[in-house]
Amino acid sequence: MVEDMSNATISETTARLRQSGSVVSVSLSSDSHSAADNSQNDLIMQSVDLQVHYGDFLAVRDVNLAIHKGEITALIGPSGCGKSTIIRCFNRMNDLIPTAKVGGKVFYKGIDLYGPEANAGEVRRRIGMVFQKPNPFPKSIYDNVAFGPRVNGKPTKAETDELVERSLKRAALWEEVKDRLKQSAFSLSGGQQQRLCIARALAVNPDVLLMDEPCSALDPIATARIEDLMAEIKSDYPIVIVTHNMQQAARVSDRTAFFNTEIGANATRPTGVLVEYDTTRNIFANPTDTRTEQYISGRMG
Amino acid sequence: MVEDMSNATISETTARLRQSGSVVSVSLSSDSHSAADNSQNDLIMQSVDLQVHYGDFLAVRDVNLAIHKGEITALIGPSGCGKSTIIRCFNRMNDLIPTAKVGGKVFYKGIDLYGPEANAGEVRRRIGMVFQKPNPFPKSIYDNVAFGPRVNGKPTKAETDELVERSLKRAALWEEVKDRLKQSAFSLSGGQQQRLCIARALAVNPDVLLMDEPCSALDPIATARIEDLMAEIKSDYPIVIVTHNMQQAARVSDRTAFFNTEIGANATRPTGVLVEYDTTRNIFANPTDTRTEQYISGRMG
Amino acid sequence: MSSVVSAQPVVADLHDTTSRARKGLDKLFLGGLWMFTLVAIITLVTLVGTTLLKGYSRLNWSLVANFPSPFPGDAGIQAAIFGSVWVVVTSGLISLFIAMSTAIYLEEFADQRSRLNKLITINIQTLAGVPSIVFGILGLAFIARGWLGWGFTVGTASAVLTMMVLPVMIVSAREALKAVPSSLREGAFALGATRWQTIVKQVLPSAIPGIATGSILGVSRALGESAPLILLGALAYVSSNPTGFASDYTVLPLVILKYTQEAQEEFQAVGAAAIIVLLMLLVALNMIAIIIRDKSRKSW
Amino acid sequence: MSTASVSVGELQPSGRKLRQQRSERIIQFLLMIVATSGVLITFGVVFALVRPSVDFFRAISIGEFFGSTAWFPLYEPPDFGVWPLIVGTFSVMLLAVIIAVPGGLAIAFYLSQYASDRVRRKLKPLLEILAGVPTVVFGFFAINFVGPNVAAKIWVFSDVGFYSALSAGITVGLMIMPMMTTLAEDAMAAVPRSLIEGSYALGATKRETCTGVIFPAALSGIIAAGVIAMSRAIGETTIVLLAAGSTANFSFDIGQPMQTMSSFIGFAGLGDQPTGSTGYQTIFAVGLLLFVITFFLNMLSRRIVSKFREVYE
Amino acid sequence: SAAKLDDSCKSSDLYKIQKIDTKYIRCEIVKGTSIHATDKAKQAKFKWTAAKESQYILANAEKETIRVDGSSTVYPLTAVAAKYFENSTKSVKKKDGAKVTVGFSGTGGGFEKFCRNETDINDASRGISAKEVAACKATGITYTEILIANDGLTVVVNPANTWATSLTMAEMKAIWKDGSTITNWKDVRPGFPDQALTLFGAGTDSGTFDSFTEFVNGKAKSVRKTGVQTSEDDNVTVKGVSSDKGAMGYFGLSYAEENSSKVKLVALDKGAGAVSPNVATVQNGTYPMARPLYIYVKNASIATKPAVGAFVQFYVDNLAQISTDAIFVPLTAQQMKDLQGGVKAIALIPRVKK
Ligand SMILES: Nc1ncnc2c1ncn2[C@@H]1O[C@H](COP(=O)(O)OP(=O)(O)OP(=O)(O)O)[C@@H](O)[C@H]1O
Ligand SMILES: Nc1ncnc2c1ncn2[C@@H]1O[C@H](COP(=O)(O)OP(=O)(O)OP(=O)(O)O)[C@@H](O)[C@H]1O
Ligand SMILES: [Mg+2]
Ligand SMILES: [Mg+2]
Repeated sequence: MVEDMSNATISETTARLRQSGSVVSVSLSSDSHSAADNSQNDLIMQSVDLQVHYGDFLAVRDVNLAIHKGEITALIGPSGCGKSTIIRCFNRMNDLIPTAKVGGKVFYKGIDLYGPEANAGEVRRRIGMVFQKPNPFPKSIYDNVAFGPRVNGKPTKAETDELVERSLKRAALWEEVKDRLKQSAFSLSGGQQQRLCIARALAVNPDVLLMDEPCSALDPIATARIEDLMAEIKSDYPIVIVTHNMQQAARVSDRTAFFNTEIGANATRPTGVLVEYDTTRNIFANPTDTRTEQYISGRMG
Repeated sequence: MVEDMSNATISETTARLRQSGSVVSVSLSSDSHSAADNSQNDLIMQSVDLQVHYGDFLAVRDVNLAIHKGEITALIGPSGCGKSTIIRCFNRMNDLIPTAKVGGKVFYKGIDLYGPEANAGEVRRRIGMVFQKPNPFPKSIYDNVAFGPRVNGKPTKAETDELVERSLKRAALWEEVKDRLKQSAFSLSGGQQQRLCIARALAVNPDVLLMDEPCSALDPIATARIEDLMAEIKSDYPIVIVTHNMQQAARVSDRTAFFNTEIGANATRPTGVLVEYDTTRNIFANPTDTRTEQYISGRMG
Repeated sequence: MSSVVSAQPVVADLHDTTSRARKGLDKLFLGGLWMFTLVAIITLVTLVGTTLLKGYSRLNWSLVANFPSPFPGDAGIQAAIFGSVWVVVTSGLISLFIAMSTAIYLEEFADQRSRLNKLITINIQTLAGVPSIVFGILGLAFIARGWLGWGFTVGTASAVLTMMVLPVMIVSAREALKAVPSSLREGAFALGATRWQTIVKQVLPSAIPGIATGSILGVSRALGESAPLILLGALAYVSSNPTGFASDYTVLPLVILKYTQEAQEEFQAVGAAAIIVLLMLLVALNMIAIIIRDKSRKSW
Repeated sequence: MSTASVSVGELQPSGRKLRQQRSERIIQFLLMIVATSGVLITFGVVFALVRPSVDFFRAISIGEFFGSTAWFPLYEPPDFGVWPLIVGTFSVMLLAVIIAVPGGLAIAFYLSQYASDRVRRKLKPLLEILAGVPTVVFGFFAINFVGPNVAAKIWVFSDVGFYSALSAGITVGLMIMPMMTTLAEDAMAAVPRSLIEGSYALGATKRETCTGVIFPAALSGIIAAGVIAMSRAIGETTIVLLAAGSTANFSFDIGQPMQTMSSFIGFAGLGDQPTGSTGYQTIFAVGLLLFVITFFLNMLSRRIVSKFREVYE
Repeated sequence: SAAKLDDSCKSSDLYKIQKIDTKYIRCEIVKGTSIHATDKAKQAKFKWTAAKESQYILANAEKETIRVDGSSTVYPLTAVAAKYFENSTKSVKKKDGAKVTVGFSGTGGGFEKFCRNETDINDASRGISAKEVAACKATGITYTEILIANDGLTVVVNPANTWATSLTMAEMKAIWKDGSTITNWKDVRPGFPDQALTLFGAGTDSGTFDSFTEFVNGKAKSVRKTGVQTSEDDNVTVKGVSSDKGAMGYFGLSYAEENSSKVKLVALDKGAGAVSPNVATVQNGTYPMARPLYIYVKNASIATKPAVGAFVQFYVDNLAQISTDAIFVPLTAQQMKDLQGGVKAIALIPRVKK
C-alpha cells in the first residue's frame, strides 16, 4: 500500500500515519523543513512518534525525524537526552538490550523497521553503524573489512579482495594500510581504527550510515579526516551523526535535531524530547525554540 | 626551638624556614597577604615549597600556603591541578598512597607535620577532613559520631552521649536525627550524611577542618545548609575547602588559592602550581595574574 | 517552490534475505549449544537420580546413627559425619585465620608493589594450581610421618586440608577486602584511627559477609575432598567419633569411596545413601553462604 | 598580632594511643609471618617431593624411568618405566578436555548470548551445584552409570570392561565442565560490548557474532581456561582411581583400564607402602612429575591471561 | 527395663551384655540361623542367653581405643570382632565402651606401624618376616602371635567353562608367571579348546595378591604383568569372570562360595591329585592354596591397656561365631586348642596399673 502524499507537511503526514499505522511512502514538501542545499531531498528514513522505554523508564518520547538522501543529519543535545537511544532505533540495535521497548514507528523507504516486513539482520546490513569508540575486531585489517561481506554472502576470494580494497579506498585508508592488510587491526592508530570501522560498515554496501559520536575518542587531526570523509561520502550514504561537539554539527551537517530532557508529570528521571529539527543553518542562526537558543549559545559562546 | 618572627613577610619567613629546616613558630605581617576581615590572623598552618610526586610524576610543586585562624581558605583551579593532593598533604592522608612522596614542609602551629615530632594518627585527629562524597560508616548515626572519640580514648557512655549530641548540634543535624540515633547512617539523605560526616569530624575536637569538594555530590539546598554551617563554625575551626564551584568559593571563603597546571620542561604530564593566593576579594575583584583572571572570567562570565 | 519527490516504495526490501545455509548453520549452532547445556543438566539429574535410586533404601536414621559395620544392613556413617565435621571445622578455622591474616597483611599493610607481596601472591596462585593429591604427599611425608610424625589423625588431615583450601580462602578474603570502599578507610584514618583500629572497626565488619561466603565455599571443597586423605589413612574401620586432634578419624568422602569398592553389592546402597547425606550437607553449607550474602545486602 | 602558641610534642600521641601504636607494629609483624606461611607450604611441597625423589632416582636411573614402557613398581621384579602413566594421564586429560572445553564454551555461549535472564537465573544455580559435587560422587557416578551405560555403549573399537580410561575421561570432563563454563563466561564478559554490537551492526547473526567476533576476542582467555581445565584433569585422582582401574596399561586404546599419575599415587597410598621402600619413593617421584607438569600448565595459563589483559587496555 | 532370658533381641543388640540382678546375659544368634542366609527360615534370629564367665573381663575395658591395622584379608574378620566387642563393652560400660579402629594397610604396612609402636594389634595374612622381627626388636616391641583363621584362595572360571575342572600348579604357574604370554586355553594344556584366556587379578596392595603370587610363583608379588585386569574389588572379578567364557580369576574361598552360582571353582593339583577348595581341604591343608591367618598382639598394650586384653579374649572366645559371620574358614579343633595356649600366655602378662 503506497500513497503519494506530496504537499503534505511532515506533521500532516505524521497524523495520517498515526491513523493508518500501515506501510506508507512519505515525502516532504519543501517548506521550512526542506534541505539546506540543492541535493535531492528524498526521504530515506522517518521516525513517527518514536519513544523508547528502558524497563519502566521512558528514556525518550515523541521523536519525529526525517532523514534525507545526500545529507548529513546531526543529533545534538545534553547528555542523557536520548540521542544514542534514538540513533540505535534506526537500525534496531536496541533489540539487543532486553529491557528496551520501542514505541512508535521508524520507516525506511516506506517500510516499518519494526514491522513484520523487516528483519533485524537485514535492517542492520542496510543501515550501517559506526560507534563512539573505534571497535575493530581482533582480526587482521583485511578480515575486519571482509567480515560483513562474508557473513552476508559467500563472496569469492577475488570478490572479497576487490571489495576490501574499494571499501578501504572509500574510507580513505587504503594508502595507509595497503601494505599491511594482514596485520592486526589493533596496530592502527585510533583515527585509523575509526576509518577502518567506517570501511567495514561501507563494505556491506549500506544505504544509510549511522554514527554515534564517531570522533569523541579522536584527536583533532583524526577528527578532521573523518569529517572530510563524511562530506565526501554523504552523497552516496546519507549520514546520521550524534555529536557533542556543536562546532562539528555546524561544520558538517545539513540538518540538525536538538534534543533536550524534561521531567514528566509523575516521572522521577528526565525524559528526552526532540525540541527542534531544522536545517543546520536555521538551528544555529535563528532557532525558533528558546531552549535551543540557550543551549547553542551556552555551548558555543 | 621556637623563634618569634613577627613582622616578617611570608616570603621572608619562608626563606628562613628553608634555611633552618627546623620547627618554628611563624606569624604573618598584615601586608597584602593579610586576612580580608578583622578576624585574628594567626597562622595555623603553613606549607613551604610543598611538592608531591606520585611515583615519578610530579603532580604539584612549590606550594606556599598559609592557613589562618577563624578563616575559610578556598582552593580552586582546573581539574587535575593538584588541589586534592595538596589538601591531603595537610593531614597526611597522602601517607596512605604508597606511591605518593611529599617534599617540602607543612607546618602546623610551628611543628613540621612530616617531621619526627609529628605522628600521623595524631595529625589526622587534630586536622579533620570531610570528603567529596559523604562516606558515613555502615553503622548507626550515633556510632558514626562516636567512632572518633572511641578510637582516640576511652570515653564513658555519658561522655560519649554528650559528645555525640554536641557534635550533631554543632553540625546542625541534631534536630533532624535526635529521635533515630540508632538507625543506620545510610537512612539519611545525601546532605544529612555530609553533615553527619562533619559532625563526625568535629567530635574529635580538631583544630582545623579540611574539606575536599564537600558539596559536589549534593543538591543546592543541601549545599546551602553546608555553606551556612561552615560560616557558623569557622571561628572555632579554620576551614580549608577545595571547590570547583567558583560562586561557592566567592560566597564562603576569606582567602582563595588559585592553582593551575603547566607542563614542565621535560615532563609529559602537567604539574600543578599555585598561581596566586590572596584574599578572596582580591582574587575575584582584581587578580594580579592573567591566568587567574582568565580562569575566573571564563568560568563566571 | 514545491519540488516534491516521493521516496520510491520498495516493499519487501527489508525481508530476511539470509540464505538457507546460513539459517541452517545458525540452527545447528544453537542446537549444539542446547545439546551441551542439556548434557550438563542431564549429568546432574542422572547423577542425583541414580544415587537416590541406589541409596534411598538405606536412607534412614540408622545410617546416620550407626557406626561402621561389616554387615551392610546396619553399617552407618556416624563416625564419618563427625570426622568430616571435625576435620572441616578445624581446617576451616585454621585456614580462615591464616587467610584473614594474609589478606589483611597483603591488602591493608604491605606495600602492594613490594617484593614480598608479589612473592606471596605468586605463591598463592601456585598453590591454587597444585593437585590436591600432592598435598596428600606433603602430609604423608612431613606431617603423618617424618618430621612431625602425627600419624594418621584428625590433626594431620586438618593440616593437609588447610593447605588445600588456603589459596581459595585467601583469594576470596582479598577480594572481600578490596571490595570495601576506600572512602571507609579514609574516613576512619581522617578521625585519627590507627591502621589496626580502622581494620578491626571498619574494614573487617564490612568485609565479613564476603569473607564468610568465600570461606564457606572453601570449606565445602574440604568437605567433599577425598584424594589427599586417601594417603592419610582415613579409609579404615573407625567406630568412634574423634575427640581431639590425635584421634583416629574417617570422613564422608572416604567412607563413600570404601563402600564403593566393597565387594558386597549391598554396600553400594550404603555408599549411595552416604553420598546423599554428603550432598545434603553441601547444599546446606551453600544455603548458609547465600543467606549470609543476602542478609549482608539488606542490613546496611 | 599574636603568635600561634607553640607546644612541641603536641602532635605526639599520648598514653593509651602510644601503646596501641607500638603494639600495632607487633601485629603487623605477626601478620607478615603468617602471610609468609603460604610460601613455606610451597617450599614444603617442593622439599617433600624432591628429597625422596632424589633417593628414588639414586636407585632407579632416570633413563629407566623415562626410557621404558612398563610400570609395575609394586610387582616383583618391579618395572619403573613411567610412560604408561604419562599415556594414561594424557588420555584421560584429552578425553576430559574434549568434553569440557567445547561443552564449557557452548554453555558459556548459550548463557551469555542466547539465554534469557529468566533461563540464566535458573541454569546458573544448577551449574553451581554441579560444580560443587565432590569428585568421589562423580567416581561413584562413573562406575554406576557412565561406565556401563555410556562408555561401554559408545566405544566400538574394543570391549569396554568395568574399568576404562574412556569412562574416567568422560566423567572427569563432565566434572570440570562447570568450571570451564565459568572461566569461558568470564573471558567472554571481558569482550567489550562495542565489539559485539559492531558485529550485529554489520548484519551478522548471533552465531556469526559468537564464532566470528566473541570467540577470537576471548580466545586467549578461553585458551587459558582450557589450560586450567587440563591441569585440573591431570590432577584428578578419585574419579580416575574408581573408573579407570589400577592397571598401568601401556596402550592407546581408551577402552582399556589405565592408570594416571594421580591415580597411581592414590592407589599406592591405599596400600600404604612401607617408608623408605622403593614403592614408597615412587609416590614421590610420580608426585614430583605431576607437580612439575601442573605447575607449568598453571604458569602458562597465567601468562596467557596477562597477555590477554593487555589487548583491551 | 530388665530383659528376661529367652526374650528375643535385635540384630543391633548382637553381643550386647545386660546385667540382671547379679547375672549377666548376652544377645546371641540362635544356633542354626545365619546372618547370611537368603532362605527366610534360616535367617538370623537372636536371643538372650547367659553370658560366659570370661566376659566379665569386659568390665575392665576402659574408655580406650584399640588400634588394629594390617592385612586387608584379615580385616573383615577383625572388623566383625570389633563390631561385636564394641556392642558388648558399650552395654557394660554404657557409653564409654572401648573403641576399635581397624585399618587395612596390608600385612607389611601394618607391621611397619606395629613395630613403630603405632598400633596395638596387627592383622597378618602370613607369619612375621625376619626383617619385621628385626624392626620390632629395634624398637623393643614384643608381641604374641595368634593363629586366628584359615584361608583358602580359590581359582574361579566361567560356569560355561567345561574343560578346566582342575589345573595343576605347574599349569597355573605357566599362566601366571612373570613374562607369561599365554593368552589362549589351548596353550594351557593340550586338549583344551581354542578359547581366548582372560585373566582377572587382585590389586597389588591386597593380601590376596601377595598370597596368590607366593602360592603360584613361589615369590610374593612376582606375577605376569600384562594381560591381567586387576581390581581392588572382588565383585569386579566376579562380574568379569561370569561374563566371559574364557576368563579366570582368584579370590578368597568364602567369597567364592558365596558367588558359586556365578563362577565355577577349580580344583588344584600340587602333584598329589586334584583337590577341590572347601572348608575341609583348607582346614586340613591339603588344598594347595590354603594358608593360616594371624593376629599379632603387642604385649605392652596388654600390660597397659586393659581393653586390648579384653578384646583379644573376646575375639578368641567367640571366634567360631565371628568366623561364621565374617564368612571365614574356621579353625580346626586342634587349632582351637593351640589357640587357648596363646591366650593363656597373654593372660600371664603382668598388667600395669596406671
Ligand atoms: N541500556 C540502558 N538501560 C537503561 N537505561 C538506559 C540504557 N541506555 C541508556 N539509558 C538511559 O536512557 C537515557 C538516554 O540515554 P542515551 O544514552 O540515549 O543518552 P545520550 O543522549 O546518548 O547521552 P550521551 O550524550 O551521554 O551519550 C539516559 O537516562 C540513560 O541513562
Ligand atoms: N593516587 C594517585 N596516583 C597517581 N597519580 C595521582 C594519584 N592521585 C592523583 N594523581 C594525579 O595527580 C594529579 C593531581 O590530582 P588531584 O586529584 O590532586 O587533582 P585535583 O585538582 O583534585 O582534580 P579534581 O578537580 O579533578 O579533583 C592528577 O594528574 C592526577 O592524575
Ligand atoms: Mg550517547
Ligand atoms: Mg580532587
